Amino acid sequence: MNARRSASGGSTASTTYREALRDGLREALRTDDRVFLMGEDVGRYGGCFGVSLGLLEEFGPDRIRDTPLSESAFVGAGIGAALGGLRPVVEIMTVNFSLLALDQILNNAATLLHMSGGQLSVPIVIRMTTGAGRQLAAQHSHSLEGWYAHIPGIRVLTPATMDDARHMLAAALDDPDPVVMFEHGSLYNEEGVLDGTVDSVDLDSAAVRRLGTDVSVITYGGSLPKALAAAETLAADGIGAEVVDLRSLRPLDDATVLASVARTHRAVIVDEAWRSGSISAEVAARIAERSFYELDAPVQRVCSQEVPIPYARQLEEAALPQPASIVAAVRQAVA
Amino acid sequence: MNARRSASGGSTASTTYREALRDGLREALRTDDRVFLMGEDVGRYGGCFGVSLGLLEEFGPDRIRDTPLSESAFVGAGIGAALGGLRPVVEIMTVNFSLLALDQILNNAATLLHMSGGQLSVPIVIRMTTGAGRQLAAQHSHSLEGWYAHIPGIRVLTPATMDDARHMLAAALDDPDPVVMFEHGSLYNEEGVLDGTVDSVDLDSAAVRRLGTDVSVITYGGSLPKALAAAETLAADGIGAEVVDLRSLRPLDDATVLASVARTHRAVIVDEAWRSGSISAEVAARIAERSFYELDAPVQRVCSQEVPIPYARQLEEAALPQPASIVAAVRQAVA
Amino acid sequence: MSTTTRRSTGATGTQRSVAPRKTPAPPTGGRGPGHEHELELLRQMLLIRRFEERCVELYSAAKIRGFVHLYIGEEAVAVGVGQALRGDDAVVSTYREHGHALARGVSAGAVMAEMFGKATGCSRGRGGSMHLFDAGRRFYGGNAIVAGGLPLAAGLALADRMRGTERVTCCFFGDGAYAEGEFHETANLAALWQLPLLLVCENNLYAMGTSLAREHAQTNLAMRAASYGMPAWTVDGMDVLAVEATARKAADSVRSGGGPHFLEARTYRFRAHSMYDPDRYREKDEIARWKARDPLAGLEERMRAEGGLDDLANKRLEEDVSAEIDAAVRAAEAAPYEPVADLLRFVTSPSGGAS
Amino acid sequence: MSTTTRRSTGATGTQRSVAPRKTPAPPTGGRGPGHEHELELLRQMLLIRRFEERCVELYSAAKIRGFVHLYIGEEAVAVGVGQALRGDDAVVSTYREHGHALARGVSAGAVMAEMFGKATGCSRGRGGSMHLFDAGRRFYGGNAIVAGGLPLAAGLALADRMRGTERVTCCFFGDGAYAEGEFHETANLAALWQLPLLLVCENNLYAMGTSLAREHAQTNLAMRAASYGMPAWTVDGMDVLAVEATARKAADSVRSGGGPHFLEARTYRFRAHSMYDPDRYREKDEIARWKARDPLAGLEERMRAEGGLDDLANKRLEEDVSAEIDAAVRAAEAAPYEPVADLLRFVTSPSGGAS
Ligand SMILES: Cc1ncc(C[n+]2csc(CCOP(=O)(O)OP(=O)(O)O)c2C)c(N)n1
Ligand SMILES: Cc1ncc(C[n+]2csc(CCOP(=O)(O)OP(=O)(O)O)c2C)c(N)n1
Ligand SMILES: [Mg+2]
Ligand SMILES: [Mg+2]
Repeated sequence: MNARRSASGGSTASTTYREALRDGLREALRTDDRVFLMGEDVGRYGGCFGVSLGLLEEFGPDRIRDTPLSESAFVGAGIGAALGGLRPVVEIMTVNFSLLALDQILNNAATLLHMSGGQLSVPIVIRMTTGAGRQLAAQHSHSLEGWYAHIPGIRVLTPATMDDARHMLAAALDDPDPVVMFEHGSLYNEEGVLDGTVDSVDLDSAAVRRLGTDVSVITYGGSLPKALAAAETLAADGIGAEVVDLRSLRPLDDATVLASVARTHRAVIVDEAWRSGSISAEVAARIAERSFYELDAPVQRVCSQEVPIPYARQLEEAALPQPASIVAAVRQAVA
Repeated sequence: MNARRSASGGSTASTTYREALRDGLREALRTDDRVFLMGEDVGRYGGCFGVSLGLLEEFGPDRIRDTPLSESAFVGAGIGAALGGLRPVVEIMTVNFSLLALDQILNNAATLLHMSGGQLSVPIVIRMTTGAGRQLAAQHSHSLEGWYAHIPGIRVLTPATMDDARHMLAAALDDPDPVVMFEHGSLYNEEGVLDGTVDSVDLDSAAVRRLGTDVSVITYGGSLPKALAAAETLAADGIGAEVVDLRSLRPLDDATVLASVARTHRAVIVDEAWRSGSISAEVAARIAERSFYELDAPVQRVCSQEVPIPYARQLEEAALPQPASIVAAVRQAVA
Repeated sequence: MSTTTRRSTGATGTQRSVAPRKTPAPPTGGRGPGHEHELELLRQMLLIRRFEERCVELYSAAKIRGFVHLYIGEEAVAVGVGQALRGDDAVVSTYREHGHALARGVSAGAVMAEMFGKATGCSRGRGGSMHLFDAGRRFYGGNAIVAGGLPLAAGLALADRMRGTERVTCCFFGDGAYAEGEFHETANLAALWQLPLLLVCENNLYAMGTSLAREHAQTNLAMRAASYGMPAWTVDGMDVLAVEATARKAADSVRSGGGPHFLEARTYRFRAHSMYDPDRYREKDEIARWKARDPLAGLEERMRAEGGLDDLANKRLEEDVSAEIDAAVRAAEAAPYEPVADLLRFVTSPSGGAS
Repeated sequence: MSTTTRRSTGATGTQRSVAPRKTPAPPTGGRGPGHEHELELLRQMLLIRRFEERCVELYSAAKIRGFVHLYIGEEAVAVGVGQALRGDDAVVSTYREHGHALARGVSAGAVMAEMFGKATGCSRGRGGSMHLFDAGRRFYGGNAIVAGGLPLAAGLALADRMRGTERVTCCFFGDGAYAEGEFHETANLAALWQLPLLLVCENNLYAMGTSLAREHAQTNLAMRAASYGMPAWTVDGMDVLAVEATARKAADSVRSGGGPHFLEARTYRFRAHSMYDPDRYREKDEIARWKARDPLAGLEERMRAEGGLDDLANKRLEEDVSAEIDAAVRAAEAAPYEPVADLLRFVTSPSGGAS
């Protein structure tokens, strides 16, 4: 634990989500020489969102490896390198570009273990930014992590807190199978304090981020701060919202979700993806299937409007879940 | 209508799903010279599943256009040709390869109308084979139509009957926006009789394929025959299963689904995709949200096991929904 | 040129192609008496330059948001190539597209309003800086997926080819885009089908922070393009007259059935990749060397030497451009936002019906 | 060769590359006294041939299902290239891979059992014909997405490069795969990073029903590969000794730090693309011409002429191979199926835990 702390350069100081991710990367690179980081502009540029800034200087261009614009090839090369005994961390700048590598992820990373009858495992970690909210318009605002959560054979993580940003990578690298990590673009500048007592995370479990008795607000990633803000507002009105952070979209820790719903009897799911066919549907379906007799009201979903995300601020704001829309949905659920 | 009949070479004769699709293509090519078919091996080979056999001879290599193995480029070229005033029908051999073109479909076809503020529409039809059941193993057995159904701006069709195979294309070509059609590989050899009184289809609505009072079995595509077979078995036991064929996964005609559930108060959804994050979850969520007080039992889902589809017959059979597993789920729902 | 080829060049192109070379600029004034044509080129380049300088201010003032990629330094490419295109030709662009749009004749007002996110914007506020569209001018945007416009452009060209028109589709893309699979697939398709496509690669030596030699094993892009079986030429992208002359030759050849042509314009962006980029990866020296080849200054000097421009004319030009941009900004400021009630418009066509 | 180049060739490759040419076969018997080596090559090719002929029967008998793609006619490529590889090298293959697997030393029994879908199959029945794996022999399958193995192979080579081993990764792919973006991206990456990768393009002139000239604008594949900045050679894929000699030179060069090499083997499949293909798109004449160049017959003739093979030896070879296949089929028949209870095995690793 001390080693990990020193890697992060002091554990109790306040940090940002970006720095926490970087400290996690640095620790992994320091402690395991099979680990390397590869992606577009991870090196000299410092990462398109600055996550890997400074790592090139510390670890050199072999291990902080800039790639050409070739998402399919460098993600596939990461898969091959994992087969070859390394522990690649591959950064795709954003989920929007990951479609170009999706064939490699689905048809190679996720299936090789099975197709080979258990002979080949693919210990790769693929990181990417996801989400909207910064006026980047239709092609740069996708939330497609739900698609990845549909794929058997991979693990899908959505760190939303400082501690998860700091520690999820180590656990992901310990997984012998492919892990895809989604970092919401609106979180990078978030500030917070690391919990000095935590030095690892359990990737299999969701976390209750706030206790409440009246309703379960279930969310993940970039929507967590919005859900917590909504819970504050509701608290002022005497409505106790329990906020569940899924943390992992695959496997989905429905035990934690269902336990919360069993306490509150009401559920509101918040998901920045387009409503139809999002992971929010899966969560809603599981609650309806497994907690049917616990529910006192229909499950509510607060999702993005089904429109390519527009550039203009007022349109984008209206398209995405907001604390106000979460508050409204909760009020309806508890009405 | 006579014109259409003559194009199909006689309307009341028995036909196959493959021939019905081909007749639909032939009619479109004959009646609109902006229509052309493009894809890998649609010409000289006759289409990888034989759908376009003979069309090259009738319409020539310009309009029955073989492409190199370049899914991204030729799907993107189809989108561009649609912008340029043509009405391309682009065939991707199977959904498994469509991942290579998914960026073009999501980021161009589905968004150009919106990003351009309504200036550009993209009247393209993209056809592809989907599904498992023929021992083709992990990389050739995907059912990813649920992913496409998540995308605003496109229409997603799943013809499952002779009439839909025959007539959906014409309606799809009338749509000024992108349409993606999924043909289940197990249907091509199915035989049946065309309904001579039908010469067009309403793309917006689901169809009740069998009436029943005890339970609504909701399905689409390649699972429809399985659901109907299960309904037969159940009927022998006195259980009346109403079978709803979604036909269109986007938009999802939940009115028809909810109306059926309002009659039967019980729902079983059958979907060949992996359970987590499939379109079955969306259907289940909508029922739970909107028909909550109508339901007498939790919604059941019969989906594929969450495993890359294995080659060996007994394993593949066990991985996919089967009439027996549908029967079992219905029994549980009505218990 | 400051680019060096890491490996010796090998390909010499196809029978139709000319080996990569710098096309010598024709003597100025070739297109009429006086320097009207040069003045127009200068005006267009100046409009782009000043427009983008104003964007920087407006970005700082938070009037413009999102990702904004400046074209400053590369103006000669859009303006030179634009001369070779007709009104009914098509243009497919990238996210670094203000210059392409303005050179295509999209008004500064429509572009500025778009960047303000206003209803009067050329994409009704939906697109922003990266998604400018103008169907009337056959300006097909605005694509923020690197290389994502290439297949689209091939399709536009295919439509023209199948309908037997004489139109050309011009597709701009970068040196970075060239490494994507889409470039390969599109180049092959275009050459195989002999599509009327003009591929203009704006080689500004960097893809974000990655220099040409770290993106491409073979940095002679035109040579490699020629290997697909199409004529491929290199031109000095800092010399608008050279760009115009070469683009004209290429576009004319495309138009007359010569199949796709590849044009590499060697250029440089004077600014960082985007508003967020601290530009840590380029040497100050290198930037200075390229700034010394400023395409506006180059043309201006030449015109002055030839007596085609004097202080007064130059001042008038600056004032005209400035007035045009002022008006654009004022109009954008004053324009309404799209009502939030219209959020779900333009997802499907009115006559369509899917959601 | 019956291929013709539609356009004149332009590229001559990089400084390290040799211009595309047919490497002359070395004199036979160069690898020892007698013809032991040739006999071994013949045995391997015969094993593949007879194995696949048996597969056809078993497919008709519904013992084998799914998609099956035969390698008959192309045996010299797998066997020749196989000679150039060491035990700790890696091989990445396609869905037309029986030959690659057998030449790599995966036993006929393990491959046959896999095609029967049995628990003793080399992929425990999960993969079938298109997904043969053997981790011990570093045989990484078996990829049914055309060009899907190329990036993977680059990654295996990258791992070796980063760890400083002397291993080579050999990736087989077809002329059709060459048109996919993955080929472009991988070729560039490999050349840029100087990866120890041997790219073996099995140019059998067709991608399913699409002939080379309808897939590629420039049909000289080696020339175009050279333009990425790597040595690129063409070899007669019907001559196993020529393939061996050229592959050996290439693999040795890769191994000694020469970066990626591209090898185009001109070959032909004697059968249809798959079991479902009625083969409407090829002329009977063309097929006959290529069958006249049967790689097995070619080697056999040569050995006979040199006194390295007689009827008796040939008969013994046939009998040995036949016995091996009989045993494989018997074992496959007798082997158990995987229990359905194990359906969810191998989705994640036992020590992992995701689902
Ligand atoms: C497919 C994809 N990958 C990555 C990005 C992020 N990105 C935006 S611009 C850019 C560099 C592109 O370089 P180049 O093509 O040379 O164009 P330039 O910016 O130099 O004009 C990158 C990596 C993207 N938008 N799309
Ligand atoms: C990405 C992708 N597109 C299409 C297919 C269908 N398909 C399978 S093999 C094949 C032809 C491939 O040709 P080539 O690469 O030359 O290999 P060959 O079959 O000739 O050995 C096609 C189109 C596929 N498997 N994957
Ligand atoms: Mg660039
Ligand atoms: Mg081939």
